[in-house]
Amino acid sequence: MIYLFQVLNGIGLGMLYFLLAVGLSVIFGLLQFVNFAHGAFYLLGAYLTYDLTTRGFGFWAAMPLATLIVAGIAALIEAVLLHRIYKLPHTFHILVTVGLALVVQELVIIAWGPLGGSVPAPEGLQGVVILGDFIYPQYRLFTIGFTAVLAGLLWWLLEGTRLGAIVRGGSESPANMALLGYNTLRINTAVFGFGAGLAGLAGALAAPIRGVEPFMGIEALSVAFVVVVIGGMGSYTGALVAGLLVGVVQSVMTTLWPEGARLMIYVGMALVIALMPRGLLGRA
Amino acid sequence: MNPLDKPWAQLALALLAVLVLPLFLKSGILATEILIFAMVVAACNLLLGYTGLLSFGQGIFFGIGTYAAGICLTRWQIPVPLVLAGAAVLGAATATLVGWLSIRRQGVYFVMLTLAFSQLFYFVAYTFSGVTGGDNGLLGVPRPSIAGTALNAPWSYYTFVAVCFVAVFAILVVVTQSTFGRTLLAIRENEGRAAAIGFPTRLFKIEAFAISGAVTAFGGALHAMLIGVAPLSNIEYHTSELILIMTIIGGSSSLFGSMLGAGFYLLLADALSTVWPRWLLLLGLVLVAVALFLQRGLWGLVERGYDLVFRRQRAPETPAEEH
Amino acid sequence: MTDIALQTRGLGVKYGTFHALADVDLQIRRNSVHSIIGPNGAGKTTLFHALTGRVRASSGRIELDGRDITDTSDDDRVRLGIARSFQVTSLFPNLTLRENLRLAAQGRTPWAALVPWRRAETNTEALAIVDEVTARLELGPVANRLAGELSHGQQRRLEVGMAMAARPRVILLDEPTSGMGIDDIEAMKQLIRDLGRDHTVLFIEHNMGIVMNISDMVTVMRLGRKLVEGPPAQVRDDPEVQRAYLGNMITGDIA
Amino acid sequence: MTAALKLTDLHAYYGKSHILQGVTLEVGPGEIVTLLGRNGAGKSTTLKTAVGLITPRQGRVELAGRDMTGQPAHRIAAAGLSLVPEDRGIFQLLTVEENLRIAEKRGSPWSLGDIYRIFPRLEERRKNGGGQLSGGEQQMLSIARALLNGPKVLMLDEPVEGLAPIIVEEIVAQIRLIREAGVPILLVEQNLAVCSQLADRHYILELGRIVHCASAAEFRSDPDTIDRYLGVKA
Amino acid sequence: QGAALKIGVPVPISGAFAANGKFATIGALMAAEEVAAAHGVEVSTLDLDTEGKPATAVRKVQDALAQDGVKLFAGGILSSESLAMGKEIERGGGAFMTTAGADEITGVDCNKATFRWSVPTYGAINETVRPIIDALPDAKKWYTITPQYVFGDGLLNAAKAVFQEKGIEHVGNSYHSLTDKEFSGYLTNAIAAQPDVLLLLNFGAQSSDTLRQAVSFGLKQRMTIVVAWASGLEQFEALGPDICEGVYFGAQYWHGADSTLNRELVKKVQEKHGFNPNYSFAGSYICAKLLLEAAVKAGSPDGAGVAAALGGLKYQGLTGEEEIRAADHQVIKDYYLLKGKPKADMADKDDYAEIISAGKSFLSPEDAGCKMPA
Ligand SMILES: Nc1ncnc2c1ncn2[C@@H]1O[C@H](COP(=O)(O)OP(=O)(O)OP(=O)(O)O)[C@@H](O)[C@H]1O
Ligand SMILES: Nc1ncnc2c1ncn2[C@@H]1O[C@H](COP(=O)(O)OP(=O)(O)OP(=O)(O)O)[C@@H](O)[C@H]1O
Ligand SMILES: [Mg+2]
Ligand SMILES: [Mg+2]
Repeated sequence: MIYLFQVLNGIGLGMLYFLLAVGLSVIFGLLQFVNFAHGAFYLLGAYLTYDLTTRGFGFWAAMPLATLIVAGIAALIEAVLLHRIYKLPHTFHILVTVGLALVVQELVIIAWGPLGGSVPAPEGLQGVVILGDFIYPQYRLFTIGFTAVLAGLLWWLLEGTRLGAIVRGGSESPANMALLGYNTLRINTAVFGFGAGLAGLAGALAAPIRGVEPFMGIEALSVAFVVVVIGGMGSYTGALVAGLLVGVVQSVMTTLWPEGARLMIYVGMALVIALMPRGLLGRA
Repeated sequence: MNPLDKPWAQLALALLAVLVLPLFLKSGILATEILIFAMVVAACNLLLGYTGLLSFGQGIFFGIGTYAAGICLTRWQIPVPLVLAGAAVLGAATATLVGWLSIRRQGVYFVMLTLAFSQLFYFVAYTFSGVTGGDNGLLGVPRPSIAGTALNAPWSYYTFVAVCFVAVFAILVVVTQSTFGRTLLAIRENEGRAAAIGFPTRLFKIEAFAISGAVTAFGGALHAMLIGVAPLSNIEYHTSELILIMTIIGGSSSLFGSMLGAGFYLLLADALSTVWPRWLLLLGLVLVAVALFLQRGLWGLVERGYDLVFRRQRAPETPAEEH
Repeated sequence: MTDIALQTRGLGVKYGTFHALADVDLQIRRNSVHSIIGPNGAGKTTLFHALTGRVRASSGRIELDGRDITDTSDDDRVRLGIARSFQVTSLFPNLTLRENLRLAAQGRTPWAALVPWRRAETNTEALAIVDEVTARLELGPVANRLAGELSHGQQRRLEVGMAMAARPRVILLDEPTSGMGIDDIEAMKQLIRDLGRDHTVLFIEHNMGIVMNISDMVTVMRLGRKLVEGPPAQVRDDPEVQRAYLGNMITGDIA
Repeated sequence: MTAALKLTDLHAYYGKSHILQGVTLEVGPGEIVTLLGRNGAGKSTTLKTAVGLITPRQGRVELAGRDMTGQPAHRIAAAGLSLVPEDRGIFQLLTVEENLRIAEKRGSPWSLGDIYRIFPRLEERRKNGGGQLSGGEQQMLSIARALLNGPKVLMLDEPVEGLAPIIVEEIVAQIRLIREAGVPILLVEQNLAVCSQLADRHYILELGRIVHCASAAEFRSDPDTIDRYLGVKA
Repeated sequence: QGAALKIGVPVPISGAFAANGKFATIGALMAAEEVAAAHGVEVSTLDLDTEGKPATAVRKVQDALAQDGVKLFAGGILSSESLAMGKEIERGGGAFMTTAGADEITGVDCNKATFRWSVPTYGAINETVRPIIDALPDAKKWYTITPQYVFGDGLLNAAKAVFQEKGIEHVGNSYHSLTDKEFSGYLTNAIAAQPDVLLLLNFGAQSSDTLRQAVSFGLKQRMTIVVAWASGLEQFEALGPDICEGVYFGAQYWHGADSTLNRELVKKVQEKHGFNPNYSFAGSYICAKLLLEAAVKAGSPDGAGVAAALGGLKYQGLTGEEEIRAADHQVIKDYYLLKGKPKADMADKDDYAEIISAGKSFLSPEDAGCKMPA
């Protein structure tokens, strides 16, 4: 019975991990860009939600607003700064984005203080669902449903629409997209903003669950990397499967062998790369 | 080639730096830390600059060295030279293992694997607190003694480390100048071709990893003796990141660049952190600036400066330098 | 000792499920110049990859001087005497021309290069080879330039020089003249003919001028299989070859 | 009458190497013009420079009288200059239909239906991944994509290279059809037979310069030139 | 009086624990000004940013000892850095007073130079768990969530001893690592065990995360929640009153505590800075004050003299009567049990909790494992 709960927990966690990772994965797939600042966008999404709700905005307004602001900021950073360094080796991607992550984190501390805070669950989702022995926070159930719908939408957007085809095509060869009359620079900016926006959304959704504090970005980044690497860089379904896998394994491990829960994730990741170099569902 | 890149020039610069540091720095401990990190960063440079391997796992070897010193010196009375040698050997062994597993993958996957390993080793160190002291670390690591007196004064330990540093730096210079080092350069340039002309490239990369691991662990051991503890934070992911950042800031095209990178970072951190608690913001901006404007790192700046001073007199060979 | 330097039997290569090479039987006579022609995608380069060990053969066997080398690794094959040049120039662009050649010469004794304290200059044998190859390719004046700064023709020559520096018994050249100017092509023609005297040369070429002039034997490939094999004159007149490669209009290639 | 495409004194570099050293050529309305030359002469570079994939250091690119010099590739492509590149530029991970769909543009005289009528093979394989097509199919797909993009001028870089003669013939027929629809074509091709069947005029490029220009008839009657510049002995 | 006094304040000013460091430096400064005014000596503080890393902490302390001639150190918020600095300061002949949590500081790793103001795990558990057991006689089943390292085990073992003594059923424990942020899995384990009381033995951000998530799982309605080692005001601010309401918190310091010195301090801080002192502030303040006064009394900041002046000292402190035990340099002081107030009952914005009880519980120095070096 307890494992059933843990699996549910794991799915809830996993959906957030997926949301966090899929943006990173899309950015990597499209731009061949290693983004160590992804966690910073998550952080920013969470803090903006926190800020907006304390200013009297409802959560339902704060969440989309925070997401959009993060996407906008990211797009701006891309357009001004990042597109200059795509062609440089990965070393410099890492250097710049690590630097950016530091800047964002310190700015967050300057703006909101080092302490962190709580974000209340939205009206109507503050209670728990009780069915016999089954207790589960309504808000967590909501995030599972919401991200599931979102995942479906994203999938349709990426795989089923012309827009998605453009994005995937651009990830393969920007030059060939240009030959068809597409401005790849603009696509890049949009995709970067979009990927970062997803991280911001993950932060906004996570805020009522785990509160906000300035170092949540770093932790999110490492989880996102694990998910992306296990799932396969640039793979949408990979991010989904790996996100759920990591979430469920982590949750179930807390009952089986809590001390080793974290260790197991990294052992698992090393194993996956060793056995399946491209991750579970990565492109050949 | 820039004459400053010549092996003797590099060694001379390192020697000079070791002698000059005490004149400019009040803190012997900071100076010692710079030397320790300079050698560790140079070892990272052997991977990044000479072999083209972006390793996020250097903290593993640093931590291994730290613990080797911590355990040997607090639990048993093993002589310091033996401890240092043991740390290096252990570091090389660990690096061989990590390298062997990681270099099977390339590019970003290699980076991610080393990152995963660094997390893995951190959690191992954290979980087996009976051996490592867990979060508290191992306390009371003694300084080495010479002729019966412990090198407790900052500058006397500095001297000890300086001798080690120059020796290690010289070894690294020899390594990079050897057939081996030059083959590494070829592997970095074009691995496929290196394999096609007959080099078992994996073996070369593993050897580079081993040497790098040995030096890093050696530095880790010296560090434990410097601060008197073997802390968990030395094996953290952040240590790996720190070493890598110093390497890139210093410039990965020269070993002495590593000294610049380590010195620059540690001095900057030391100066800024007392001025402004939010100094990491400035550090972030420095990193961005280096990537945008200083892709050859501080060493690139030195080279440019040298060219400006010594090359100007000569007739320009090409109408305009690229970039 | 037979006079067959290199031979394959039933050689096949798969990329995933795609058969890039199938059932190739090849016999290269010692000290001969043997050329491979065929349309793009026929599997010529793949054949070279299989011979040098860059890709694994999925079936069949490869023999060098009668010795089975099917499962030998690529770097081991260099030591056994197979060297190659690449269709797409593949050098160490930030190293000097001399260093490129020195590495190629060192490649036959790579274990010595694992010693991290031995200086490269102590390998006088390799240095001698470097000088000899540089002279032979007339690259002396640019020997200390970075490979990446050489002109295209010089890079192509260096590409061939890298194969020569390994002192191979069998030398494989993948389109050595591609991207060369007309004079360079003439020089390359001479060089290949020369190489045929003390090595065994196997080369891929789209330039029919060279192929027909200097080859002792021509193998035509198509769709991963051997189509026709024979002396140049015979191949040129083969109707099937004309249809598959030389074309039913005119020749398949200019230059 | 303004030329559909006019290149004037184009200079282009790869890094430090000076590849195009003053290329001047033009394609008139409804014309098929070929650009011949040895490997590495700079033919592909000329096409890439025209479409903006490479920015010329000097010279001028005009499309139907409009100056496009220095514009980014996507602008020039959107303005109606289509390039079918040497490597065909198929998106391996997209299906055939997706490859076509992203190329669709309003105002193009060709619709997806037309394409499937011209290249029935593509309709049969429309759910296939672009990477799983044979070379000939990829070539068809690449040309089809260019058509959907509604080109005002079409540039084909070695469209029949390495293809079986039967496919070559089919593609030659399609190129004729396209010209009949009024789209001028600049063709880079090494197969002289193809060129002479199709072209109205020829340019010969050598070491980044146009060294010869002739009408189809002049060219045919002048084997010496062919010999001299292209080194072909049939 | 003699030369000017200098006191080092090695605390995390940047990094993950920067919030604590910020208040600690102001607290120490205030103490320095008070001592300067009271005794007419010149006192200066030297902020040393440890970045939360033992290595940096030790380096800065070594530098301060060797270069700036600083002998007195008040600070060290994290256990690992405090332990390491304690050793270093002892070697350098200084004196160090800390508020860090690790029992080893006045236990197995005690030394001549190191003093600790905060109550060890034994006292923290006894002053929280016991009063609650007494107050809730029906709560027979307890569940614990513990960070897996020495400190967590210290709390857990102390709690288990109390459970055994009181006949409480310990229905389960979940260990987690110091890097965990997601506790739903552990909470699920707890729910499955159906305890009456959930005892959280983690601290800082982790205890906030656990509590927050526990509240979202509706656990507050189903069981009593106790946070044994809360950091007080700063933690309540981060959590907000809704989450704190009805939860029990063990605390080293509370600005509402009724002692003369504390009332004075609260007034002064309010006047000067406009906020209520929190634990980081108060701890740093009292440590600095004790050290400086001891140095004034001893006539020199030298470690041995200061230690002698501090050993056995009885004084009126922030928590009332306090005493520095000479045998292990542990300050014997009250530990508080607080209970979160409903938002409606809060008198001002910082009035998050009421004091339920307070008291002193300490192991003897021998039981704590301290063998003070001669
Ligand atoms: N790595 C690979 N994965 C999958 N297919 C491949 C790979 N490399 C080559 N191929 C395919 O194998 C076939 C043979 O390729 P190969 O390079 O041997 O041709 P080639 O005869 O050398 O042609 P060219 O004259 O163009 O050099 C081609 O259809 C090619 O697409
Ligand atoms: N990306 C590049 N970087 C550097 N040099 C290049 C690059 N691409 C082509 N070149 C060089 O530019 C010159 C012209 O190349 P281009 O591709 O235009 O030739 P081409 O006439 O199309 O030849 P082909 O018949 O082989 O296609 C060649 O010497 C080639 O080596
Ligand atoms: Mg080929
Ligand atoms: Mg071309």
